[in-house]
Amino acid sequence: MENGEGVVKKFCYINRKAPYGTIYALESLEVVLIAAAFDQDISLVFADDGVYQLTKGQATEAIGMKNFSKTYSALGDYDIKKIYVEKESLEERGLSAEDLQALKYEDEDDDWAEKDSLFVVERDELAGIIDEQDVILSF
Amino acid sequence: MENGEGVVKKFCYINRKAPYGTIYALESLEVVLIAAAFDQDISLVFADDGVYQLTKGQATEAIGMKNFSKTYSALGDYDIKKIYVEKESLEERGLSAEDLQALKYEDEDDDWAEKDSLFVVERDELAGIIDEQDVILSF
Amino acid sequence: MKFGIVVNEGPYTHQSSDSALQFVKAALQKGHEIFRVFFYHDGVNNGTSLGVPPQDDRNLTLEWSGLAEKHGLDLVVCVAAAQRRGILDEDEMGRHGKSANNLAPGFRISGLGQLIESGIQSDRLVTFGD
Amino acid sequence: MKFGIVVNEGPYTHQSSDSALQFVKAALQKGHEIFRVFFYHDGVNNGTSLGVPPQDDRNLTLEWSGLAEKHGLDLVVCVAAAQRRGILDEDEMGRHGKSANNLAPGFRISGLGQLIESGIQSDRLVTFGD
Amino acid sequence: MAILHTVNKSPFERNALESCLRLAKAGSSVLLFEDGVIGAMRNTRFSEKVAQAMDDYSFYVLGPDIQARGLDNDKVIDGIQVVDYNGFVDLTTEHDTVQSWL
Amino acid sequence: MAILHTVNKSPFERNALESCLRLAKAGSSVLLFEDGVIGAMRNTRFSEKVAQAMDDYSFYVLGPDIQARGLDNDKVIDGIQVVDYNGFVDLTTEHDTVQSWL
Repeated sequence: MENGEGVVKKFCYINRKAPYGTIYALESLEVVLIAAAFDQDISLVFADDGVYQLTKGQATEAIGMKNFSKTYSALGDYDIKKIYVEKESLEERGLSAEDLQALKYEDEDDDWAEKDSLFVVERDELAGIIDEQDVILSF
Repeated sequence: MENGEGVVKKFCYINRKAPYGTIYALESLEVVLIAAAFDQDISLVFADDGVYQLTKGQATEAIGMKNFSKTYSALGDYDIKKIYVEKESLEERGLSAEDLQALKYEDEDDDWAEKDSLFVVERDELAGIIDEQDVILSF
Repeated sequence: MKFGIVVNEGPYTHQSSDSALQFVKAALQKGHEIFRVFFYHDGVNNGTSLGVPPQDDRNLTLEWSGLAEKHGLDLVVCVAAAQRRGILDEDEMGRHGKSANNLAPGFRISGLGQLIESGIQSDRLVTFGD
Repeated sequence: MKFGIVVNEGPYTHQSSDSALQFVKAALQKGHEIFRVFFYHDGVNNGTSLGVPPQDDRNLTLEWSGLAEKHGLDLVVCVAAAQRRGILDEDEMGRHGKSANNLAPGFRISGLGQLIESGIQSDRLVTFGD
Repeated sequence: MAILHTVNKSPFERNALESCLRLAKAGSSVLLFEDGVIGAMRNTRFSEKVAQAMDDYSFYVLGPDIQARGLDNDKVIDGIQVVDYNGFVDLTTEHDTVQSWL
Repeated sequence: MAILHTVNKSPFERNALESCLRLAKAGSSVLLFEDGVIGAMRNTRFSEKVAQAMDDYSFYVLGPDIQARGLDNDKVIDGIQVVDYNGFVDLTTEHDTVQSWL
């Protein structure tokens, strides 16, 4: 990897926009997939309308746009396993974890057991997670 | 003029964005100046953050952008004399008519007397004005 | 009925070009006439001939060009907005001493008067933007 | 201190390119280093060589190019975002069989890894967008 | 002489829907599309406000944009009519003027 | 380990300032610039909310963006510090991380 001699920083990607209305969700995902190749400590945050990016059952045929929602379920294969969704953002939108895709990863340290990578966290906890980051990219 | 054989429509230009943060205010003004050459019935509406477009004393040197606020005072020369500002939008922002440029036109039917072209109107009246329009362009 | 369409944002970044395209297709299918599609603000970027979207995605400029060819649509890019943003046809390239032009087939560059005319001549003006 | 700068919107439409430019000028004047300016999303449109803004207005692309020349700035345009939006250098033009290229002097096209690297190498990453 | 007002932004993100409901005259119609469809869904922080506004306006929402966002036509607020692009076109012809709250 | 949060949108138009104040940890700083400067002004619908947030955060506002919009440094909420671009740069170096609420 072409990074700075073993430096590991906490990188956080904050997603606050609904998918399809703007390209930010898709182009954020493109950054994250590239970022996975660098040995950094990655967290993803979905808050505000960003929670709609993770909904199940997105169907884009009728709007003529590419459906990229399946890519989220591949994040585990990229070793991205800290995906935080703000609980209050879900609630304000009448959504719950059941409306979202189940995101998993296989834990190589635990005989490749499948584990959850998506965590619904409360506002205060999320604020704490954001506050610990070294580099934050916002979409 | 290249319009449709004497058709006169009510054209309304609604401005809801602050100036400089985005280009919509400037490019709206560019449309209005061209529109003035067509013999149509023109109204301008400033509501929400659009009211900041008309503030006095804009100074853009330090942000490196062109100050286009003086153009509003030239609208009278283009025979644009129905400029409506929503009163409630001003109030919510702690602004009053005194914070805005005084926009005038010279009335050719009244010995070129200088008259106000800016009207601060209440919400309900403004809703009525918008409702009467044939063509609305929104910026 | 006769429609004027206004597209205020560039392709891909906002949904407006997609929405406008779907609307225009539906209107044409219903037998309506599209008097003109006017591209303003960042909408002028829909007229670039240099876009290369991913192969598995739609190509919005090609879709507009194709629709223009098939239905004789008048796709007008605002000259002032286009100059600011680097969309030029051959004429404009020459006038400004630039080394390249990038206006896609089926689009033409013209003035804001074409937008006003669209408002006058069309039965309905429908705007798609951010 | 070493700064990474990210510009997410095109010139003129949003203030972000202006704000980034003013920030970079101030940082340089204070003796800081700009590790890289990365243009993403519509920000890639800052790299067009074909823009012709009104004579009494600033020319943002020229300002970035000038700053790059004077201070050796590394101005990187994201290749994936640029392809979608029609910003191509000569290489990309050839690769995609396009008739023109429009990348302004001082800009180069590269991948998203350059953004991540910017985050790793810089002491501070500052993003300007919509 | 009724206007079709269109709103393409989420009420959580922008003030477009709020401004529309403030300045659209009673008797007008409102079409929610693109990210604006979020405003048509039940059980959100804005549902009640929209439901109340239905006393004054006829509401429509674009189905294709609901489905794209993984939402469900069945969860649209009662009384809001779901249309497709053909319906969008029909709405514009059935009204005299279209105002886009950008 | 404090973060500098930047907000460049008007609180009247977008939810960026609201989200920032919801998710920024107490002790952080907030810089308002571009259209975000509107949130720093006295006597607006949002002034009281911002004034209250000053218990938890240090607020700064970019002067050049205030003047561009015809607003007055004297009308900035008491306790919000007006800075120029040099001050903006200094704020980024004095904090460990910069988070832009886009």
